[in-house]
Amino acid sequence: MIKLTQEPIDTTALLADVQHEEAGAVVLFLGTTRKFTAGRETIELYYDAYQEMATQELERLEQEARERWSLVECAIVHRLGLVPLKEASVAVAVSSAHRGEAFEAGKWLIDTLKEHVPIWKQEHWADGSQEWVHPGAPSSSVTGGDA
Amino acid sequence: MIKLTQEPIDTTALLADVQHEEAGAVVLFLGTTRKFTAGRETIELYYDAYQEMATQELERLEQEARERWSLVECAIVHRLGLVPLKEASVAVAVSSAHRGEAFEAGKWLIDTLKEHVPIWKQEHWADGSQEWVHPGAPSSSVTGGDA
Amino acid sequence: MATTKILLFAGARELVGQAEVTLEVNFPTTAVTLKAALVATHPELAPLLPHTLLAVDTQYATDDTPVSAGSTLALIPPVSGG
Amino acid sequence: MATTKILLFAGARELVGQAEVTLEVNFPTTAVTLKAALVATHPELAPLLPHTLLAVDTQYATDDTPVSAGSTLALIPPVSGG
Repeated sequence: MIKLTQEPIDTTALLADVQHEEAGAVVLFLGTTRKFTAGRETIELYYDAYQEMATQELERLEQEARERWSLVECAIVHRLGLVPLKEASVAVAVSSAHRGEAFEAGKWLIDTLKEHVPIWKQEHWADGSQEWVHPGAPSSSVTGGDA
Repeated sequence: MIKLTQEPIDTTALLADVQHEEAGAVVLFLGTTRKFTAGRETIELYYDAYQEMATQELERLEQEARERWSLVECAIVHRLGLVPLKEASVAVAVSSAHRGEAFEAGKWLIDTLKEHVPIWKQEHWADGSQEWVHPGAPSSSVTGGDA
Repeated sequence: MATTKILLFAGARELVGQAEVTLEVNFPTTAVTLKAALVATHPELAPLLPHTLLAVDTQYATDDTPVSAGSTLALIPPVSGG
Repeated sequence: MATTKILLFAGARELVGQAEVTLEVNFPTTAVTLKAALVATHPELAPLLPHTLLAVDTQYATDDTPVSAGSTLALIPPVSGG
Protein backbone atom coordinates (compact mmCIF):
# COMPACT_ATOMS: atom_id res chain seq x y z
CA MET A 1 0.00 0.00 0.00
CA ILE A 2 1.44 3.32 -1.14
CA LYS A 3 0.13 6.75 -0.16
CA LEU A 4 1.13 10.39 -0.42
CA THR A 5 -0.86 12.60 1.95
CA GLN A 6 -1.07 16.18 3.17
CA GLU A 7 -2.42 14.95 6.54
CA PRO A 8 -0.61 13.68 9.64
CA ILE A 9 0.22 9.99 9.18
CA ASP A 10 -2.23 7.69 10.99
CA THR A 11 0.13 5.11 12.46
CA THR A 12 -2.70 3.22 14.18
CA ALA A 13 -4.41 2.57 10.84
CA LEU A 14 -1.07 1.76 9.23
CA LEU A 15 -0.21 -0.86 11.86
CA ALA A 16 -3.70 -2.36 11.56
CA ASP A 17 -3.13 -2.61 7.79
CA VAL A 18 0.04 -4.67 8.18
CA GLN A 19 -0.82 -6.82 11.22
CA HIS A 20 -1.90 -10.16 9.82
CA GLU A 21 -2.43 -13.66 11.17
CA GLU A 22 0.31 -15.00 8.87
CA ALA A 23 2.82 -12.51 10.33
CA GLY A 24 4.73 -12.89 13.58
CA ALA A 25 6.67 -9.65 13.16
CA VAL A 26 5.88 -6.06 12.30
CA VAL A 27 8.50 -3.35 11.82
CA LEU A 28 7.41 0.27 11.58
CA PHE A 29 9.88 3.01 10.72
CA LEU A 30 9.00 6.67 11.17
CA GLY A 31 11.13 9.53 9.90
CA THR A 32 10.36 12.47 12.19
CA THR A 33 11.20 16.18 12.09
CA ARG A 34 14.29 16.74 14.23
CA LYS A 35 15.04 20.09 15.88
CA PHE A 36 18.81 20.23 15.36
CA THR A 37 20.95 19.39 12.32
CA ALA A 38 24.68 20.05 12.74
CA GLY A 39 23.88 22.67 15.39
CA ARG A 40 21.30 24.57 13.28
CA GLU A 41 17.76 24.79 14.58
CA THR A 42 14.81 23.66 12.45
CA ILE A 43 11.33 24.96 13.20
CA GLU A 44 9.54 22.75 10.70
CA LEU A 45 10.10 20.93 7.40
CA TYR A 46 8.24 21.27 4.14
CA TYR A 47 8.04 18.39 1.66
CA ASP A 48 7.19 18.50 -2.02
CA ALA A 49 7.01 15.66 -4.54
CA TYR A 50 6.70 14.90 -8.20
CA GLN A 51 3.59 13.04 -7.20
CA GLU A 52 2.87 10.80 -10.21
CA MET A 53 6.48 9.66 -10.37
CA ALA A 54 6.91 9.37 -6.59
CA THR A 55 3.85 7.12 -6.36
CA GLN A 56 5.16 4.96 -9.18
CA GLU A 57 8.65 4.72 -7.64
CA LEU A 58 7.18 3.81 -4.25
CA GLU A 59 5.09 1.07 -5.88
CA ARG A 60 8.24 -0.22 -7.56
CA LEU A 61 10.03 -0.25 -4.19
CA GLU A 62 7.19 -2.20 -2.60
CA GLN A 63 7.30 -4.71 -5.45
CA GLU A 64 11.06 -5.10 -5.23
CA ALA A 65 10.92 -5.55 -1.45
CA ARG A 66 8.29 -8.27 -1.90
CA GLU A 67 10.59 -10.02 -4.39
CA ARG A 68 13.61 -9.79 -2.07
CA TRP A 69 11.89 -10.79 1.15
CA SER A 70 8.90 -12.92 2.00
CA LEU A 71 6.64 -10.13 3.26
CA VAL A 72 3.04 -10.52 4.33
CA GLU A 73 2.15 -6.81 4.09
CA CYS A 74 4.06 -3.70 3.07
CA ALA A 75 2.90 -0.09 3.36
CA ILE A 76 4.68 3.21 2.70
CA VAL A 77 3.14 6.60 3.44
CA HIS A 78 4.88 9.92 2.79
CA ARG A 79 3.44 13.16 4.10
CA LEU A 80 3.77 16.31 1.98
CA GLY A 81 3.56 19.97 2.98
CA LEU A 82 4.58 21.24 6.41
CA VAL A 83 5.67 18.68 8.99
CA PRO A 84 6.12 20.12 12.52
CA LEU A 85 8.77 19.00 14.99
CA LYS A 86 8.38 15.41 16.28
CA GLU A 87 5.81 14.51 13.64
CA ALA A 88 6.40 11.86 10.98
CA SER A 89 7.14 12.77 7.38
CA VAL A 90 7.38 9.14 6.32
CA ALA A 91 6.21 5.78 7.60
CA VAL A 92 7.35 2.38 6.35
CA ALA A 93 5.50 -0.62 7.79
CA VAL A 94 6.18 -4.24 6.91
CA SER A 95 5.08 -7.56 8.32
CA SER A 96 6.57 -11.01 7.83
CA ALA A 97 6.45 -14.46 9.38
CA HIS A 98 9.78 -13.91 11.18
CA ARG A 99 11.46 -10.74 12.40
CA GLY A 100 14.69 -10.84 10.42
CA GLU A 101 12.90 -10.21 7.15
CA ALA A 102 10.79 -7.37 8.53
CA PHE A 103 13.86 -5.55 9.88
CA GLU A 104 15.86 -6.04 6.67
CA ALA A 105 13.02 -5.03 4.37
CA GLY A 106 12.10 -2.00 6.49
CA LYS A 107 15.70 -0.77 6.49
CA TRP A 108 16.12 -1.35 2.76
CA LEU A 109 12.84 0.41 1.95
CA ILE A 110 13.68 3.62 3.81
CA ASP A 111 17.30 3.61 2.56
CA THR A 112 16.15 3.15 -1.04
CA LEU A 113 13.29 5.64 -0.73
CA LYS A 114 15.79 8.28 0.36
CA GLU A 115 17.98 7.54 -2.68
CA HIS A 116 15.42 7.24 -5.45
CA VAL A 117 11.98 8.67 -4.81
CA PRO A 118 11.39 12.19 -6.19
CA ILE A 119 10.43 13.89 -2.95
CA TRP A 120 12.26 16.91 -1.58
CA LYS A 121 12.64 18.42 1.86
CA GLN A 122 12.91 22.14 2.51
CA GLU A 123 14.47 23.19 5.80
CA HIS A 124 12.71 26.02 7.58
CA TRP A 125 15.46 27.22 9.88
CA ALA A 126 14.82 29.06 13.11
CA ASP A 127 16.75 32.07 11.71
CA GLY A 128 13.98 32.57 9.13
CA SER A 129 15.85 31.17 6.13
CA GLN A 130 14.58 28.32 3.99
CA GLU A 131 16.65 25.84 2.06
CA TRP A 132 15.83 22.98 -0.31
CA VAL A 133 17.91 19.97 0.62
CA HIS A 134 19.74 18.50 -2.39
CA PRO A 135 22.43 16.13 -1.15
CA GLY A 136 25.67 16.63 -3.07
CA ALA A 137 24.55 19.80 -4.82
CA PRO A 138 25.64 23.35 -3.93
CA SER A 139 23.49 24.89 -1.21
CA SER A 140 21.06 27.68 -2.15
CA SER A 141 19.62 29.02 1.08
CA VAL A 142 16.90 31.59 0.61
CA THR A 143 16.10 34.10 3.33
CA GLY A 144 12.42 34.70 3.95
CA GLY A 145 9.86 33.88 1.27
CA ASP A 146 7.14 31.27 1.52
CA ALA A 147 7.30 27.52 0.99
CA MET B 1 10.29 2.79 29.80
CA ILE B 2 9.54 -0.81 30.72
CA LYS B 3 6.09 -2.29 31.22
CA LEU B 4 4.45 -5.68 31.68
CA THR B 5 0.72 -5.54 31.08
CA GLN B 6 -2.32 -7.81 30.84
CA GLU B 7 -3.97 -5.36 28.41
CA PRO B 8 -3.58 -4.99 24.63
CA ILE B 9 -0.49 -2.89 23.87
CA ASP B 10 -1.33 0.74 23.08
CA THR B 11 1.01 1.42 20.16
CA THR B 12 -0.28 4.98 19.72
CA ALA B 13 0.76 5.90 23.25
CA LEU B 14 4.03 4.02 22.83
CA LEU B 15 4.96 5.92 19.66
CA ALA B 16 4.01 9.21 21.32
CA ASP B 17 6.34 8.27 24.20
CA VAL B 18 9.35 7.83 21.91
CA GLN B 19 8.74 10.57 19.33
CA HIS B 20 10.95 13.46 20.38
CA GLU B 21 12.27 16.65 18.79
CA GLU B 22 15.85 15.41 19.13
CA ALA B 23 15.00 12.26 17.16
CA GLY B 24 14.77 11.93 13.39
CA ALA B 25 14.02 8.22 13.44
CA VAL B 26 11.66 5.90 15.28
CA VAL B 27 11.69 2.12 14.95
CA LEU B 28 8.83 0.11 16.41
CA PHE B 29 8.92 -3.68 16.46
CA LEU B 30 5.82 -5.71 17.25
CA GLY B 31 5.85 -9.46 17.86
CA THR B 32 2.38 -10.67 16.87
CA THR B 33 0.53 -13.97 17.27
CA ARG B 34 0.94 -15.95 14.05
CA LYS B 35 -1.58 -18.57 12.97
CA PHE B 36 0.79 -21.20 11.58
CA THR B 37 4.07 -22.58 12.95
CA ALA B 38 5.62 -25.38 10.90
CA GLY B 39 2.16 -26.26 9.57
CA ARG B 40 0.47 -26.43 12.98
CA GLU B 41 -2.39 -24.04 13.67
CA THR B 42 -2.34 -21.74 16.69
CA ILE B 43 -5.59 -20.30 18.01
CA GLU B 44 -3.99 -18.01 20.58
CA LEU B 45 -0.89 -17.70 22.74
CA TYR B 46 -0.61 -17.38 26.49
CA TYR B 47 2.34 -15.62 28.13
CA ASP B 48 3.57 -15.88 31.69
CA ALA B 49 6.53 -14.17 33.34
CA TYR B 50 8.63 -14.14 36.48
CA GLN B 51 7.51 -10.56 36.77
CA GLU B 52 10.01 -9.06 39.23
CA MET B 53 12.94 -10.56 37.37
CA ALA B 54 11.54 -9.87 33.89
CA THR B 55 11.08 -6.19 34.75
CA GLN B 56 14.61 -6.02 36.08
CA GLU B 57 16.07 -7.79 33.01
CA LEU B 58 14.14 -5.49 30.67
CA GLU B 59 15.47 -2.46 32.53
CA ARG B 60 18.96 -3.87 32.17
CA LEU B 61 18.40 -4.32 28.40
CA GLU B 62 17.20 -0.74 28.06
CA GLN B 63 20.28 0.48 29.93
CA GLU B 64 22.64 -1.62 27.83
CA ALA B 65 21.02 -0.44 24.59
CA ARG B 66 21.44 3.17 25.73
CA GLU B 67 25.13 2.48 26.38
CA ARG B 68 25.65 0.82 22.98
CA TRP B 69 23.68 3.30 20.87
CA SER B 70 22.89 6.97 21.20
CA LEU B 71 19.15 6.62 21.78
CA VAL B 72 16.76 9.45 22.55
CA GLU B 73 13.97 7.25 23.93
CA CYS B 74 13.56 3.52 24.48
CA ALA B 75 10.43 1.66 25.50
CA ILE B 76 9.66 -2.05 25.86
CA VAL B 77 6.21 -3.42 26.67
CA HIS B 78 5.40 -7.12 27.02
CA ARG B 79 1.83 -8.32 27.24
CA LEU B 80 1.02 -11.28 29.53
CA GLY B 81 -1.96 -13.63 29.52
CA LEU B 82 -3.85 -14.55 26.35
CA VAL B 83 -2.82 -12.86 23.11
CA PRO B 84 -5.21 -13.50 20.17
CA LEU B 85 -4.12 -13.90 16.55
CA LYS B 86 -2.67 -10.75 14.94
CA GLU B 87 -2.31 -8.94 18.27
CA ALA B 88 1.05 -7.90 19.70
CA SER B 89 2.65 -9.78 22.59
CA VAL B 90 5.65 -7.46 22.64
CA ALA B 91 6.51 -3.97 21.46
CA VAL B 92 9.98 -2.44 21.29
CA ALA B 93 10.13 1.24 20.37
CA VAL B 94 13.30 3.30 20.08
CA SER B 95 14.11 6.74 18.75
CA SER B 96 17.44 8.22 17.74
CA ALA B 97 18.85 11.16 15.81
CA HIS B 98 19.55 8.96 12.76
CA ARG B 99 17.91 5.79 11.53
CA GLY B 100 20.85 3.38 11.61
CA GLU B 101 20.99 3.42 15.39
CA ALA B 102 17.24 2.96 15.81
CA PHE B 103 17.20 -0.10 13.53
CA GLU B 104 20.25 -1.68 15.18
CA ALA B 105 19.06 -1.03 18.72
CA GLY B 106 15.52 -2.25 17.96
CA LYS B 107 16.83 -5.49 16.46
CA TRP B 108 19.29 -6.06 19.31
CA LEU B 109 16.62 -5.40 21.95
CA ILE B 110 14.14 -7.95 20.61
CA ASP B 111 16.87 -10.52 19.90
CA THR B 112 18.25 -10.15 23.42
CA LEU B 113 14.81 -10.09 25.06
CA LYS B 114 14.05 -13.43 23.44
CA GLU B 115 17.29 -14.91 24.80
CA HIS B 116 17.35 -13.59 28.34
CA VAL B 117 14.09 -12.28 29.77
CA PRO B 118 12.15 -14.77 31.94
CA ILE B 119 8.90 -14.76 30.00
CA TRP B 120 7.35 -17.89 28.53
CA LYS B 121 4.93 -18.57 25.72
CA GLN B 122 2.37 -21.34 25.77
CA GLU B 123 1.01 -22.48 22.42
CA HIS B 124 -2.72 -23.09 22.33
CA TRP B 125 -3.01 -25.30 19.27
CA ALA B 126 -6.16 -25.61 17.21
CA ASP B 127 -6.27 -29.35 18.05
CA GLY B 128 -6.96 -28.42 21.68
CA SER B 129 -3.50 -29.20 23.05
CA GLN B 130 -1.36 -26.71 24.93
CA GLU B 131 2.40 -26.60 25.06
CA TRP B 132 4.92 -24.43 26.90
CA VAL B 133 7.64 -23.36 24.51
CA HIS B 134 11.11 -24.06 25.89
CA PRO B 135 13.63 -23.81 23.04
CA GLY B 136 16.16 -26.62 23.16
CA ALA B 137 14.30 -28.60 25.85
CA PRO B 138 12.22 -31.75 25.27
CA SER B 139 8.63 -30.97 24.31
CA SER B 140 5.86 -31.62 26.85
CA SER B 141 2.57 -31.08 25.05
CA VAL B 142 -0.45 -31.29 27.30
CA THR B 143 -3.85 -32.11 25.88
CA GLY B 144 -6.69 -30.05 27.27
CA GLY B 145 -6.35 -28.34 30.64
CA ASP B 146 -6.45 -24.64 31.25
CA ALA B 147 -3.71 -22.04 30.84
CA MET C 1 11.41 22.42 -34.00
CA ALA C 2 8.66 21.63 -31.53
CA THR C 3 7.73 23.17 -28.21
CA THR C 4 8.08 21.00 -25.12
CA LYS C 5 7.65 21.58 -21.42
CA ILE C 6 9.97 20.50 -18.64
CA LEU C 7 8.60 20.27 -15.10
CA LEU C 8 10.76 21.76 -12.34
CA PHE C 9 10.82 20.86 -8.65
CA ALA C 10 12.32 22.06 -5.38
CA GLY C 11 15.61 23.97 -5.81
CA ALA C 12 15.29 23.98 -9.62
CA ARG C 13 11.84 25.53 -9.38
CA GLU C 14 13.18 28.06 -6.91
CA LEU C 15 16.14 29.03 -9.15
CA VAL C 16 13.92 29.58 -12.20
CA GLY C 17 10.95 30.96 -10.30
CA GLN C 18 8.52 28.79 -12.28
CA ALA C 19 7.06 25.29 -11.96
CA GLU C 20 7.89 24.52 -15.60
CA VAL C 21 9.87 25.89 -18.52
CA THR C 22 9.20 25.71 -22.26
CA LEU C 23 11.92 24.74 -24.73
CA GLU C 24 12.14 24.62 -28.53
CA VAL C 25 13.52 21.17 -29.38
CA ASN C 26 14.31 19.12 -32.51
CA PHE C 27 12.78 15.67 -31.92
CA PRO C 28 13.90 12.96 -31.62
CA THR C 29 16.56 14.01 -29.17
CA THR C 30 18.30 12.70 -26.04
CA ALA C 31 18.24 13.56 -22.37
CA VAL C 32 21.73 15.08 -22.40
CA THR C 33 20.84 17.36 -25.34
CA LEU C 34 17.74 18.57 -23.52
CA LYS C 35 19.74 19.40 -20.41
CA ALA C 36 22.22 21.38 -22.56
CA ALA C 37 19.34 23.29 -24.16
CA LEU C 38 17.87 23.94 -20.72
CA VAL C 39 21.02 25.51 -19.29
CA ALA C 40 21.42 27.64 -22.44
CA THR C 41 17.98 29.19 -21.99
CA HIS C 42 18.05 29.17 -18.16
CA PRO C 43 21.64 29.81 -17.05
CA GLU C 44 20.46 30.20 -13.44
CA LEU C 45 20.15 26.39 -13.43
CA ALA C 46 23.87 25.95 -14.17
CA PRO C 47 25.05 25.25 -10.58
CA LEU C 48 22.35 22.63 -9.97
CA LEU C 49 22.08 21.01 -13.42
CA PRO C 50 25.13 18.70 -13.17
CA HIS C 51 23.47 17.15 -10.11
CA THR C 52 20.08 16.58 -11.71
CA LEU C 53 18.51 13.71 -13.62
CA LEU C 54 15.94 14.00 -16.35
CA ALA C 55 12.77 11.97 -16.01
CA VAL C 56 11.07 10.94 -19.26
CA ASP C 57 7.49 9.78 -18.80
CA THR C 58 8.12 9.41 -15.04
CA GLN C 59 11.16 7.15 -15.57
CA TYR C 60 14.71 8.18 -14.72
CA ALA C 61 16.68 8.77 -17.95
CA THR C 62 20.38 8.39 -18.65
CA ASP C 63 22.27 10.83 -20.91
CA ASP C 64 21.56 8.85 -24.07
CA THR C 65 17.92 8.03 -23.32
CA PRO C 66 15.96 8.94 -26.49
CA VAL C 67 13.23 11.53 -26.07
CA SER C 68 10.40 11.83 -28.57
CA ALA C 69 7.78 14.52 -28.98
CA GLY C 70 4.88 14.24 -26.54
CA SER C 71 6.94 12.76 -23.69
CA THR C 72 6.40 14.17 -20.21
CA LEU C 73 9.71 15.64 -19.07
CA ALA C 74 10.85 16.63 -15.61
CA LEU C 75 14.11 17.80 -14.06
CA ILE C 76 14.88 15.88 -10.87
CA PRO C 77 17.33 17.52 -8.43
CA PRO C 78 18.93 15.28 -5.79
CA VAL C 79 16.08 13.86 -3.74
CA SER C 80 15.71 14.31 0.02
CA GLY C 81 12.44 12.66 1.01
CA GLY C 82 12.11 10.42 4.02
CA MET D 1 19.12 -27.84 57.58
CA ALA D 2 16.81 -25.01 56.65
CA THR D 3 13.66 -24.87 54.60
CA THR D 4 13.76 -22.87 51.38
CA LYS D 5 11.31 -22.29 48.57
CA ILE D 6 12.03 -22.44 44.84
CA LEU D 7 9.62 -20.69 42.48
CA LEU D 8 8.58 -22.64 39.38
CA PHE D 9 7.42 -21.27 36.01
CA ALA D 10 5.91 -22.48 32.75
CA GLY D 11 6.84 -26.09 31.88
CA ALA D 12 8.51 -26.65 35.28
CA ARG D 13 5.36 -25.53 37.08
CA GLU D 14 3.32 -27.76 34.81
CA LEU D 15 5.51 -30.83 35.46
CA VAL D 16 5.34 -30.42 39.26
CA GLY D 17 1.76 -29.13 39.36
CA GLN D 18 2.71 -26.37 41.81
CA ALA D 19 3.97 -22.77 41.56
CA GLU D 20 6.72 -23.46 44.10
CA VAL D 21 8.44 -26.31 45.88
CA THR D 22 9.98 -26.49 49.33
CA LEU D 23 13.41 -28.04 49.93
CA GLU D 24 15.47 -28.83 53.01
CA VAL D 25 18.93 -27.36 52.37
CA ASN D 26 22.24 -26.97 54.23
CA PHE D 27 23.26 -23.32 53.79
CA PRO D 28 25.54 -21.97 52.46
CA THR D 29 25.21 -24.00 49.29
CA THR D 30 25.55 -23.53 45.52
CA ALA D 31 23.16 -23.40 42.59
CA VAL D 32 24.25 -26.78 41.22
CA THR D 33 23.68 -28.45 44.61
CA LEU D 34 20.19 -26.99 44.82
CA LYS D 35 19.33 -28.29 41.36
CA ALA D 36 20.55 -31.75 42.36
CA ALA D 37 18.41 -31.62 45.51
CA LEU D 38 15.44 -30.50 43.45
CA VAL D 39 15.59 -33.38 41.00
CA ALA D 40 16.01 -35.83 43.90
CA THR D 41 12.76 -34.67 45.51
CA HIS D 42 10.93 -33.97 42.22
CA PRO D 43 12.09 -36.54 39.66
CA GLU D 44 9.38 -35.33 37.24
CA LEU D 45 11.67 -32.31 36.61
CA ALA D 46 14.51 -34.55 35.32
CA PRO D 47 13.89 -34.06 31.57
CA LEU D 48 13.71 -30.26 31.87
CA LEU D 49 16.27 -29.60 34.60
CA PRO D 50 19.43 -29.80 32.44
CA HIS D 51 17.96 -26.97 30.35
CA THR D 52 17.10 -24.70 33.26
CA LEU D 53 18.96 -21.96 35.06
CA LEU D 54 18.60 -21.05 38.70
CA ALA D 55 17.90 -17.44 39.56
CA VAL D 56 19.14 -16.23 42.93
CA ASP D 57 17.56 -12.98 44.08
CA THR D 58 16.33 -12.35 40.49
CA GLN D 59 19.83 -12.77 39.01
CA TYR D 60 20.85 -15.65 36.77
CA ALA D 61 23.19 -17.98 38.66
CA THR D 62 25.94 -20.24 37.38
CA ASP D 63 26.60 -23.71 38.86
CA ASP D 64 28.99 -22.41 41.51
CA THR D 65 27.02 -19.31 42.48
CA PRO D 66 26.83 -19.33 46.29
CA VAL D 67 23.35 -19.40 47.78
CA SER D 68 22.72 -18.32 51.34
CA ALA D 69 19.64 -18.65 53.54
CA GLY D 70 16.93 -16.09 52.80
CA SER D 71 17.70 -15.77 49.08
CA THR D 72 14.76 -15.77 46.67
CA LEU D 73 15.22 -18.78 44.39
CA ALA D 74 13.56 -19.55 41.07
CA LEU D 75 13.96 -22.22 38.41
CA ILE D 76 14.09 -20.67 34.93
CA PRO D 77 13.30 -22.97 32.00
CA PRO D 78 14.39 -21.84 28.51
CA VAL D 79 12.63 -18.53 27.90
CA SER D 80 10.28 -17.89 24.97
CA GLY D 81 8.94 -14.37 25.36
CA GLY D 82 8.72 -11.91 22.53
